[in-house]
Amino acid sequence: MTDFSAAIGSALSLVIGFDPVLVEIIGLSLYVSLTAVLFAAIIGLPLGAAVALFSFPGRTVITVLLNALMGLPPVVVGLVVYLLLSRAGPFGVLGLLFSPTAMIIAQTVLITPIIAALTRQVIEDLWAEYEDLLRSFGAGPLRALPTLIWDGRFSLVTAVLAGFGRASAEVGAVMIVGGNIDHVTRVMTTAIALEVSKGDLALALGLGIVLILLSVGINGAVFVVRRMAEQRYG
Amino acid sequence: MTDFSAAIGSALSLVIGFDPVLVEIIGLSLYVSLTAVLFAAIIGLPLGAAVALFSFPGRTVITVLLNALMGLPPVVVGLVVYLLLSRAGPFGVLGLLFSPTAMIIAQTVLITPIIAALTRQVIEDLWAEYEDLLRSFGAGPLRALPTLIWDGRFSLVTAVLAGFGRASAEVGAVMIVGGNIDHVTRVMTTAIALEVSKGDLALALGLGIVLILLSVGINGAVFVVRRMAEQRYG
Amino acid sequence: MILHKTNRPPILPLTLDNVSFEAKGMRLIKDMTCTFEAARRTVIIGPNGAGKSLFLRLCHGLLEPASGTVRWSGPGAKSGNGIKRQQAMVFQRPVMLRRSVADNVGYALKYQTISKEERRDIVQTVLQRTGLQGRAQQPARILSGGEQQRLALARAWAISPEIMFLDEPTANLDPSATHAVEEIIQAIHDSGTRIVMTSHDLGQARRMADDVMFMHRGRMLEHAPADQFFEAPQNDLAQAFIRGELLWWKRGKAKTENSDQRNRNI
Amino acid sequence: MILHKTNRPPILPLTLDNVSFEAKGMRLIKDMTCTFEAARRTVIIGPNGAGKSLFLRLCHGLLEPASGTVRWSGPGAKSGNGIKRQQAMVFQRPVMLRRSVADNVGYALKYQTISKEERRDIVQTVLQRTGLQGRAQQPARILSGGEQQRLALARAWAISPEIMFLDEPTANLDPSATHAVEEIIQAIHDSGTRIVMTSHDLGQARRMADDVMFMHRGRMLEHAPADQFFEAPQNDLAQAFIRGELLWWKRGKAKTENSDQRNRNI
Amino acid sequence: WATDNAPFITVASTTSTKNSGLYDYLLPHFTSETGIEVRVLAVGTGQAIRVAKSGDADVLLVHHKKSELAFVAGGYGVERFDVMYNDFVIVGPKTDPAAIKGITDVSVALNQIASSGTPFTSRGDDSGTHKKELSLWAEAGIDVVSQSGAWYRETGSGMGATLNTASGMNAYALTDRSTWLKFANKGDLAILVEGDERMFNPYGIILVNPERHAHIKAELGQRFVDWIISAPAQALINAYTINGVQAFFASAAAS
Ligand SMILES: Nc1ncnc2c1ncn2[C@@H]1O[C@H](COP(=O)(O)OP(=O)(O)OP(=O)(O)O)[C@@H](O)[C@H]1O
Ligand SMILES: Nc1ncnc2c1ncn2[C@@H]1O[C@H](COP(=O)(O)OP(=O)(O)OP(=O)(O)O)[C@@H](O)[C@H]1O
Ligand SMILES: [Mg+2]
Ligand SMILES: [Mg+2]
Repeated sequence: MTDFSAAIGSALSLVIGFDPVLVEIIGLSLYVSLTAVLFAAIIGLPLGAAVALFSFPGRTVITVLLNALMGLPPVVVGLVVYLLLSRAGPFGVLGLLFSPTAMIIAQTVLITPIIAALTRQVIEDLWAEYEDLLRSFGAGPLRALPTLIWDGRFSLVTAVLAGFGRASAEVGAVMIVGGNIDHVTRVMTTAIALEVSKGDLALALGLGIVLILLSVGINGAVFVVRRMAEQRYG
Repeated sequence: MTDFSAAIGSALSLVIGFDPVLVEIIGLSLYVSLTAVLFAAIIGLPLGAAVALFSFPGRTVITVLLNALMGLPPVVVGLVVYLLLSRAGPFGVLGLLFSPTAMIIAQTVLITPIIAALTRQVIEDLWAEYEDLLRSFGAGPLRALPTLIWDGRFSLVTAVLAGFGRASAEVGAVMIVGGNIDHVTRVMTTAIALEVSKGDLALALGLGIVLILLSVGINGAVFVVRRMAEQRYG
Repeated sequence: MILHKTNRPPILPLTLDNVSFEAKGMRLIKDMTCTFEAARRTVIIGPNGAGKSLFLRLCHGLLEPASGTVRWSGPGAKSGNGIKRQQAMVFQRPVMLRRSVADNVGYALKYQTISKEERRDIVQTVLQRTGLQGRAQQPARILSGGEQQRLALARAWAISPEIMFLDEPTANLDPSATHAVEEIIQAIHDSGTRIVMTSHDLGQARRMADDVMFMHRGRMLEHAPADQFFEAPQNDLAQAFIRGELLWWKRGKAKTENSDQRNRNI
Repeated sequence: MILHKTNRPPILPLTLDNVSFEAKGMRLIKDMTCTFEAARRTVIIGPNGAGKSLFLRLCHGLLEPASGTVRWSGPGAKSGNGIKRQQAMVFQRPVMLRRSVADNVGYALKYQTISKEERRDIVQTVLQRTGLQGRAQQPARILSGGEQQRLALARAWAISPEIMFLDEPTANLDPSATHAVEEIIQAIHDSGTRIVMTSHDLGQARRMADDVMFMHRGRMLEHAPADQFFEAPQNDLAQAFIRGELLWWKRGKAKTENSDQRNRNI
Repeated sequence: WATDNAPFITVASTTSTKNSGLYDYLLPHFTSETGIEVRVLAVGTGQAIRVAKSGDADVLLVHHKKSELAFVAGGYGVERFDVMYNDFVIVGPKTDPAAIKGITDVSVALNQIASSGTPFTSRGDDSGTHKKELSLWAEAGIDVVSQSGAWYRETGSGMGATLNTASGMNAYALTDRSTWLKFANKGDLAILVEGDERMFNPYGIILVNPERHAHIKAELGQRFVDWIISAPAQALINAYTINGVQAFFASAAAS
């Protein structure tokens, strides 16, 4: 039990003390995960929408795959990205391994299926409702897409948020491709893992509390904005 | 590139060869994750339904919390469970640490918010549709609950599946509380992490492919069953 | 037309005393006072948005009044909780449970104390009378709009309620189906069920009503025996409504001056 | 009532040649052949489930026929893609975009080539005429059922289509609103728009129709000028429908023997 | 991650070295002298060698001499230099159910652990420490493979994680001294066996062969190798203490 109070104490002192190392780590965590979410959204939103709107052979298979890949093991993703980016691998010349870029790539791979699968559901439901009307206006799926994305924006934000939650919480992928190098690729989760391996469980837990608070804060903020906007636009 | 062909080769030989060690590991993985899903469902389904159906002070806060905790970092969960179960911790006398039971507890903590949050959404949507009718028959939320769970069963299965995907893919929590002890607590993901640290990437990737196939298989099966049932019951 | 005998004591009459209802800060139902006794058919008419559906929900106990009381004063109401089991409601937009057509009716009967065999008989009878027998095993949710409305009626009818609330039960039906549904409602009433329904079809109101309630902007402006009401409504808005005049339509143009003035007079 | 001038060449007449439609292995529309020329009002009547809504969708190009052709043969149809911009449809169950009432109309205009100022004027005009001006800035989805139906009409009207399909445009409206909507449809028609609508209200059909189509079980059994049709329909099922007889109701009881026989005769 | 434009090298090393805090103490000296940033990748020995073989690191600094020599012999590295050594110790519960406290012959101690059946946590991850431990068991004449899952627990993870496991289940474990000194979650554990020279733990440094991987920063890497085996750096290593205890002993031939 002393561990817990020590953990809460260290969490508090970390936050209140505005520890510069912690600030750096949180900054990198946010930079990596937010960038990954950005790319995953750029890929996942249109991909999910395309699967929702167009019928093509293999559509069912892709739907099942997207759902299944929501549970992609981070370690495996890390490994694949590692092999691709390693000097011995096909993209080795880029020299990206053990850089924030590599971590962004791995997290993007990890969460793109999540965003795509949830987007597919949202856009499919909305298209079921709007299809007749928009087709009546003369719009096919392609022309309807901006409207669907705009009108489904609140639900899509939740999809993107789910991706962010997953990215910021995972350690397996960023550990392998980032290497948890001090001041270069150390993020919240790898820092926690490091403190665990040093046996400094209180500090690890303190960092964990900070990470969870960050996630709760972002979710809470989005929830409030969404509620307000929903009440305005129905 | 040779790594990938080697990986696929080793995945194939692992699966075809019916390697007894692999069978043991897959068996433990399934045992741990399925048991965790069972407990998480037992807690998460009623919890989510309760948040959906009853109004009480703090309901909004709990809703936001459940959503945020969907992205609970596995390492932090592992750490907390470790501290609780360790000899020095409050439940130390039970001697559960580094046993499959400890892993089940950690995964249950990890995925209960996922199942609860998704359940809340499903039950809330269904209740919005059914409330007037069921109240007209004389049923309050409590009496309506079995009907709502039964009529929402297809969507609830998806919620449970999402929990299973998360549980079977994570490594952070089971590594800390299970310890990846050979023949005792080694599951797919910790075995992959071990092979990575040994540098045997082909074997790690092979295991990863087996894990992903497992997940795709389960999702595909559930999808087919759901499609068939939906066509029957509308 | 009595589907199963109940020896439950009656819960009627139903009395509303100065009932009002609010949502989102607006008073949507204002100062409703009335009594429903057994053995009559009341038809509620009024323009869109008058509050007819809200009123039925208040009576049925689905909404809590902001002020005033809704009270059942028959001997059967003493026991308390069972009151809902002796009422039924057919909603304006029918809700279909994700079950077969027959199971939708069967589900409603689960809340009653009826033996299994009796239950099966009742399901068969009501489906046959509403023309749904051929669709008994289909999922209810793929029925057409009109068929769904008939299933909702069958479901309410099955529990042999003492009082039945019907919210525009024929809005989506073709003329002949409308006629058939009117006959069924008549038969239900003949078996002793109190009918309270809304309608936009003044012809239907004339055919079905023993007495008529006219609602406008959340208020009951007139409540009179049907022949008396249709011959010469007392209220000027009711007169205008019967003549087919627009009570709210030109609000946008006329800046509500007219209707506001009228409201003040009420 | 002309909201904006288009110098687009006309796309009418519309010709359906032996059109049929299938879903889930059932033939729901069978052997439809007809031509819609400009400047008339057609009202389609028939029992629930006859296929009226499917027919309108086929005409509007929302459904692909399983066999037969749907062809626009006016000079404006040559260009191809723009055909939809000269038609509009009001659905039986209106779809509200998640925008304000005004933006719902404005959105429809985005698919036309109209200047911004003109667009604003049109939005204002149609909302005023449908009694929605006071609600222009409200979210469309919290409107009452009747108001939603009027917004759908306003939205279709705004694009000044050459032909307008209306699927039971007054089903949820109170009598006076029904009357007002009929007047608007009349005004739209007066400005040169071809009207094709369905209705369960035979009185409305009498008031609105230049010619009447009677549908039953996916077939068009009669197509005649309105006065001729209402005086003496040629088809026996149409006669029965006008008399208010149940064409399908007793299927469950009578085991479809009657209607099947009739069908064979058609 | 601000030092994007500064020259840097990547050193593949082991978690235990990293966790000892030695790099945090040592590397700033090198960086301030040369302006070269050193990025330490701390992974298992197997993975470190693997990373270096792929050319994803410029310098390898690990502690398993046999693998290191094989690495050079295979043409992956240029040359191996001794850097320093520390030693392994056996830690275990203070209650010491196998009664090994104070024993100086590691084989005797291991035999007593085996016969007492008290849990022993092994890293089981093919790391340098793990390989060392296996050779000690072999010298003691005990077949641990058959006991895996019983009292012999292979954790398949890093030194810290293995110590966390030992601490959580009150088990014995073999660890390098420096990791132990830094380790914060000691719980009820203490050093019980130390001092046997068979528990000697030598570290070596190797520049990855630029002939195999053209992008290897051979010049910068060589400067790091030269620096670490230079007299001043070796003196710094000897001066490094954890909790007042000297953690590493310099051993470069040059010093
Ligand atoms: N939950 C609510 N929040 C805000 N306004 C509501 C709510 N429920 C109903 N209203 C409003 O109350 C008014 C009365 O609604 P009600 O459904 O009772 O009308 P009605 O008389 O049944 O109309 P109709 O003839 O269209 O069925 C409408 O203006 C409606 O928009
Ligand atoms: N996608 C579909 N799959 C199967 N059956 C369908 C489908 N769409 C329509 N139907 C069936 O086709 C028939 C005709 O439907 P339609 O909606 O055109 O009827 P309608 O004449 O408009 O009836 P109403 O008067 O109730 O509006 C109905 O029996 C309906 O159940
Ligand atoms: Mg109503
Ligand atoms: Mg229709």
